[in-house]
Amino acid sequence: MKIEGEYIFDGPREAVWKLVRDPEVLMKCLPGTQTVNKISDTEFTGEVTVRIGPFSGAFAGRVIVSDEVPPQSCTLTVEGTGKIGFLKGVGSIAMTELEGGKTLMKYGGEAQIGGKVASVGQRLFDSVSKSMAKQGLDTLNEILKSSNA
Amino acid sequence: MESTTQNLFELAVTINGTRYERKVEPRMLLSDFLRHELDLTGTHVGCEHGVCGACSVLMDGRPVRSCLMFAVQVNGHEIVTVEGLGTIDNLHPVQKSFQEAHGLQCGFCTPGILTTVVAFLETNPNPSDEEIREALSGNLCRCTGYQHIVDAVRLAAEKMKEK
Amino acid sequence: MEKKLIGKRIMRNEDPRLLTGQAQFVDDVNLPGMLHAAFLRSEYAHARLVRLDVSKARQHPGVVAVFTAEDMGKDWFPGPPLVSPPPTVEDVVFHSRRQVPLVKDKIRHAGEAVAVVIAENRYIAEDAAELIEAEYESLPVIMNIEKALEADSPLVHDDLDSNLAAQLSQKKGDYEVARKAADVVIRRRILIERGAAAAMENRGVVAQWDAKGQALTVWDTTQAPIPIRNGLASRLGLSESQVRVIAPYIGGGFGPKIMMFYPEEMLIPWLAMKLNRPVKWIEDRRENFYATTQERGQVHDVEIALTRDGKVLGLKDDFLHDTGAYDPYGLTIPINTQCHAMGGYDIKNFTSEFKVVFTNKIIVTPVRGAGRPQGIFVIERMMDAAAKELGIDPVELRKRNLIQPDAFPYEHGIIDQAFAPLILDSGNYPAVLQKTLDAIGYEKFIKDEQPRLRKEGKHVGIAVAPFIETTGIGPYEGARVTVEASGKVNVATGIGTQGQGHFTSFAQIVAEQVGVKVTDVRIVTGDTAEFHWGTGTFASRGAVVAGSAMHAASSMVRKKIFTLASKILETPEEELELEDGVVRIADMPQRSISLGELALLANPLRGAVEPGTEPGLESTAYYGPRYGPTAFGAHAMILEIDPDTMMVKIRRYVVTEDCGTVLNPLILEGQVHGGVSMGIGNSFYEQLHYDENGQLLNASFADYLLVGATEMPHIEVHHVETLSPLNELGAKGAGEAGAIPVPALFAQAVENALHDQSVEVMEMPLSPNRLFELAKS
Amino acid sequence: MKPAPFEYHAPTTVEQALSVLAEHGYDAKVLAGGQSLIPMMNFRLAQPAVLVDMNNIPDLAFIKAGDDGLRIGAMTRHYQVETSSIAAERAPLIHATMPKIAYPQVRTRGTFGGSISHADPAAELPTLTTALDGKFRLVSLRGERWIPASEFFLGLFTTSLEPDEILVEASIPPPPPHTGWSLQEVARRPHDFALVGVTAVLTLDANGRCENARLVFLSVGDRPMVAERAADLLKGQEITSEAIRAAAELASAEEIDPSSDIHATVDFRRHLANVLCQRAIEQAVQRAKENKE
Repeated sequence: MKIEGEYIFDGPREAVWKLVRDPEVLMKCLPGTQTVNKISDTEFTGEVTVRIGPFSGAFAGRVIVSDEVPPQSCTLTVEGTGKIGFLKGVGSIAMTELEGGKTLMKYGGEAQIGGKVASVGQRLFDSVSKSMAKQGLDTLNEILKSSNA
Repeated sequence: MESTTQNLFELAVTINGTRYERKVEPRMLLSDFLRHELDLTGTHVGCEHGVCGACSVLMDGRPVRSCLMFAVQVNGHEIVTVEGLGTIDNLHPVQKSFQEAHGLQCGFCTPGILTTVVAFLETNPNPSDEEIREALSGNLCRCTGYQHIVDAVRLAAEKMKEK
Repeated sequence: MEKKLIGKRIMRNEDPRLLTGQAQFVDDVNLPGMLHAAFLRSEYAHARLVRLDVSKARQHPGVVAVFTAEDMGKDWFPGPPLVSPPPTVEDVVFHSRRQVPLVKDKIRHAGEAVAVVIAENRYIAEDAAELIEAEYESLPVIMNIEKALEADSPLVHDDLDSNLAAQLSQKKGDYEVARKAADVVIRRRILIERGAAAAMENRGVVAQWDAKGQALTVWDTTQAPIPIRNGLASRLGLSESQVRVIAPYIGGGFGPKIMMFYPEEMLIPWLAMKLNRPVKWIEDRRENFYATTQERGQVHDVEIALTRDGKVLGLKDDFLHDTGAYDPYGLTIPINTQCHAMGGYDIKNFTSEFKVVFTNKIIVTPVRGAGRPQGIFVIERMMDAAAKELGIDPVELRKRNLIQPDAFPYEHGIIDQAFAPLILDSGNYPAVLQKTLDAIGYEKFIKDEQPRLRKEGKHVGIAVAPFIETTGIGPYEGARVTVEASGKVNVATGIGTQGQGHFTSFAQIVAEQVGVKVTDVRIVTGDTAEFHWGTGTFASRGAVVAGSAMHAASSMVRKKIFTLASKILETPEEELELEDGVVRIADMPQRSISLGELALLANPLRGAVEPGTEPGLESTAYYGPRYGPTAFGAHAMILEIDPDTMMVKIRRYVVTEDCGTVLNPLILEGQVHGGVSMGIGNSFYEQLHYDENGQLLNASFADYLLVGATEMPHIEVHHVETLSPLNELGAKGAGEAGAIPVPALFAQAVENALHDQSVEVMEMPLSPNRLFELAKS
Repeated sequence: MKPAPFEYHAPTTVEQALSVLAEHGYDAKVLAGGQSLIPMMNFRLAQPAVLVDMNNIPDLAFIKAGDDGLRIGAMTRHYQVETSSIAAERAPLIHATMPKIAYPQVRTRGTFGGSISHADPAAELPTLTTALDGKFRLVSLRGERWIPASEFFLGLFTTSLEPDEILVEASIPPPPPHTGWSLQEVARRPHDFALVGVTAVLTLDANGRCENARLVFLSVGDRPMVAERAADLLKGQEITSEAIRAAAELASAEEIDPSSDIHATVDFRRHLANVLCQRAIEQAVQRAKENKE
């Protein structure tokens, strides 16, 4: 499944980069994150419980950051496995500065969903990925704004 | 049914005119309760997600999916399953019509269709073919292509008027 | 002897039990102390199993045992090959790779079983299965059958040097010569996707081991109990007499239930012996999509060579056949496709090579039609393409090429799925086509109605598609007919039954000979304790093969009845008549004896028995054809499409079926209706959607769309009876017929309805979305 | 396919139900008709720790004609609305739509409040109640509040219900005179979730111009998608075929956010949205003209 979109942050690129580059913050942006453990500067794991209405699933998650070109782009590898299925995704993000100290983020990637959730939930993939991306980026923007303030 | 994970709930229900009292796990599906606790195996299970209709039974006279209800939820209610419609020697007019019109082949989906049709004909004694097909929209059959089922329902409507 | 019962619309003997919930299906078997199984299945389509930790599951309260491949020790080995490759054909390639009871190291399709949990009930078993920790190392997934054959493709089976499972080419005449002689040569690529059989009853196995009696009883949702009995005996090191396999009432088969051996069929009986407790496994619907076989995936490159006036000179059909992760069922499906690619047409030059390809999809075995719908789709689509190209009316083009009534038996010179020569035994193809055209009013429709409707802006199309169906293949079936002292008749055969009405149509065949009421004949199928020999119910062979054995056995019983009665009534046989369970002297009806009394006397308890006397009014007979009879039929359809939404409505549907002697029109029509509904599903509703990683995206009835009552048109069924010379009944099979021509018919109707959008349909199944795309391009 | 274990509560009053919810928060799930929840539980995609079964609370099943319109209790079954003369008279759009919702067996159990609280973007009731400017009464131990449908649906299966809140009734205002309505849907099979659906509710003024218009889509976004700008194009206008085409164009191009799935691509959904929107407006206008009172 393809995931792509863009988002405008209310803050300068360096500030956004600092947050994006901090996997701990990234994990927090995944809706429903319970715990985060740092494996290395570029790798974090954690427990995530995804809730969408009646659907809920606990996933053991992992985020790896690679191909960094500070402060503009990097690749994120996200993995999650749980009782209801698994998710694997590789995506790249690229950021450009906009006037007024705002930042435009373009993101795109491929996600692979497997198991139970794939076999009966396909009708919702697209919308779920959209809404989760939106939630995550909103959260990131909130963190950004609060850190600026 | 043994349960090691949940406390049991008292359940009293009238099924095909007989009153049953059992203790069940709240998660036990009505379909499993009927089939495996009471050995009323005429009610069949085809999908357990509410699409195929094979598990349809009558609750207080209306058709429901027994795979989309927990047994505890029928506490105090009246259930009729295919076993409650007629007997081999004394078939219900709907059952008789299904035999005469060849409205079944493997017969697996049939119990859910019979219960649904019995309720349908009570609310609509003179259905058009289109209404009959609508009424069957919640029951899948892989054998008949539905044509002889529609014939059977039409025939049953006539029989029941005669009665 | 004039037929009193055969050919009559007789109500079914089996119905009262089915209608009152008194018929026993496998999941209805409930034994004291019975345990319940649930499987952990791989979520990955292609992966190595790197870690499997079942300890938490084993400790879960209510769990009795958890087994993995390792735990099976020496009892772990693959299932048997079902249909070995054709001995008669040269340079055939066949790599047999069979499914295993539980995955040991490598997963080859999503849904392959990794571990089995045995618990006090299914709920607990499923709780525990969730506690199993499995770690997989995912491998690149092979989904596309063309890419699978490329040199750099990853391998489904690492020990092979490619994903080629099998290869076979068959030839008739000389296509290249025909091609050179042709005025027009048309090439097309044709794609057909997978569907599911989706019987309403999922699979299930219940096994009970009697340690003291050293006897194993297995209730199995199988179409072929005897091969299962034989296979289990050898697998478990038991004598066949120690194993009883019962296929009770089965909730629809449609092919996949024949496919022995499923991993669960190998495991559950083994577990029952191992644990010395009855074990039940009932497949759930999601498992049915992941663990039950599927069919239809093929890619064809077709070429048809014709003269300007529409005579087909030759056909070339090279195709790839997707067999999924294993190929237990040999070459049956692609050979069927080859044998139907010439349809009912007189085509002198034919060449076809197929390659069977391993992919990381669920295993492929026959599903109602078994390769035939693909073959018919190929030839009928090419006929329509040719009709357009040559500017000849599509029906006229077909008429010009149909095999004529005087050409039978028509030998094609290639082999069929049973590796017997493909010989079309009999038929009157033009008559069947004409009856269909008259019934749908073809001429009137294209001359008056269609132009009028098109003026009104309606998009209404018509289609007519003839087809053949090879049926009733060997090896053989048998039957034992016994007149009992009650005067009732007991009949046993080895095949299973899944709703075809065997308890009635067989009873008609027997009652016809033995002179009793149909309701006085008790048919027993699907119980290896009742009959030892046989194969199974598949390839539209039940009525033909087992039916012929019934006919033979009951004719012999009829002879015994007359011989004995003539002795007792002291009257020559030719002066006796047999009716309503009584033998009487024709012109002295008061002098008679009932079959019950005869049956008693036929079992001499004391007194002199002449040497050579067989006790009882009983006979056993077998029937095995050299090759099977071929049925013929034609379907016609009028289809309306809303071009803005691409929603379709079938306005009329006509079927003419020639399956030889009609045993029971009521039952035959039911079979046809059911086949058509599956065919309509294959055409417009039913598609298994796999993503590129081998995940099946619609493993539920919410997203896998079975045709419902609101989608089905009223079907008008007509009959032509051209008796088969191959069996005494004159019967030909009909079980799969209904499904075979529908995709070809549907495609033709769509093209005709969307005439103004010049849509060409060379694929199946379609959907509103796909029609929207085709119309746009 | 058997549900995972859960703690079961069968309260007989709303208060009891609310206190269970207040205690368990996110871990508790309200069980209404169960026709969407139980399938997900059978698949084990939903594994609520605590289930609060509302089916023993009789007070929540009612259909009343209040002065502010039609009032439907949360536990009112679909078949009850389907067969209610009050509903037929006061909310013909809803009444006429009921037979299209799932199957007879599901309509026996499925509830009005359950369907709305579930907030499936492919379901009819969220879209209809939004198009008809309905409002919902939500209660918790903290008190109660009314919220308009247009503000209730926040996203995929997501509403403004707090974890301790229950939707107890819906209120549908009476349609003004000269109001016409239409629901146009395309589904693979008549009773499947629609690939696309759209509801048009139009009110004409004395001289037949469009006084008010609501266009709400289903299955083309994460919630009922309200096409306001398209509706504004119609307001004050005489509703010509040009006006209809323009509105449908705008709505399907800019005011919906469809996704692709195995049944339909984004392209096809936009195309259908356009086609169905035109049909819905045409039919609504027709009805508005007939509907004199």
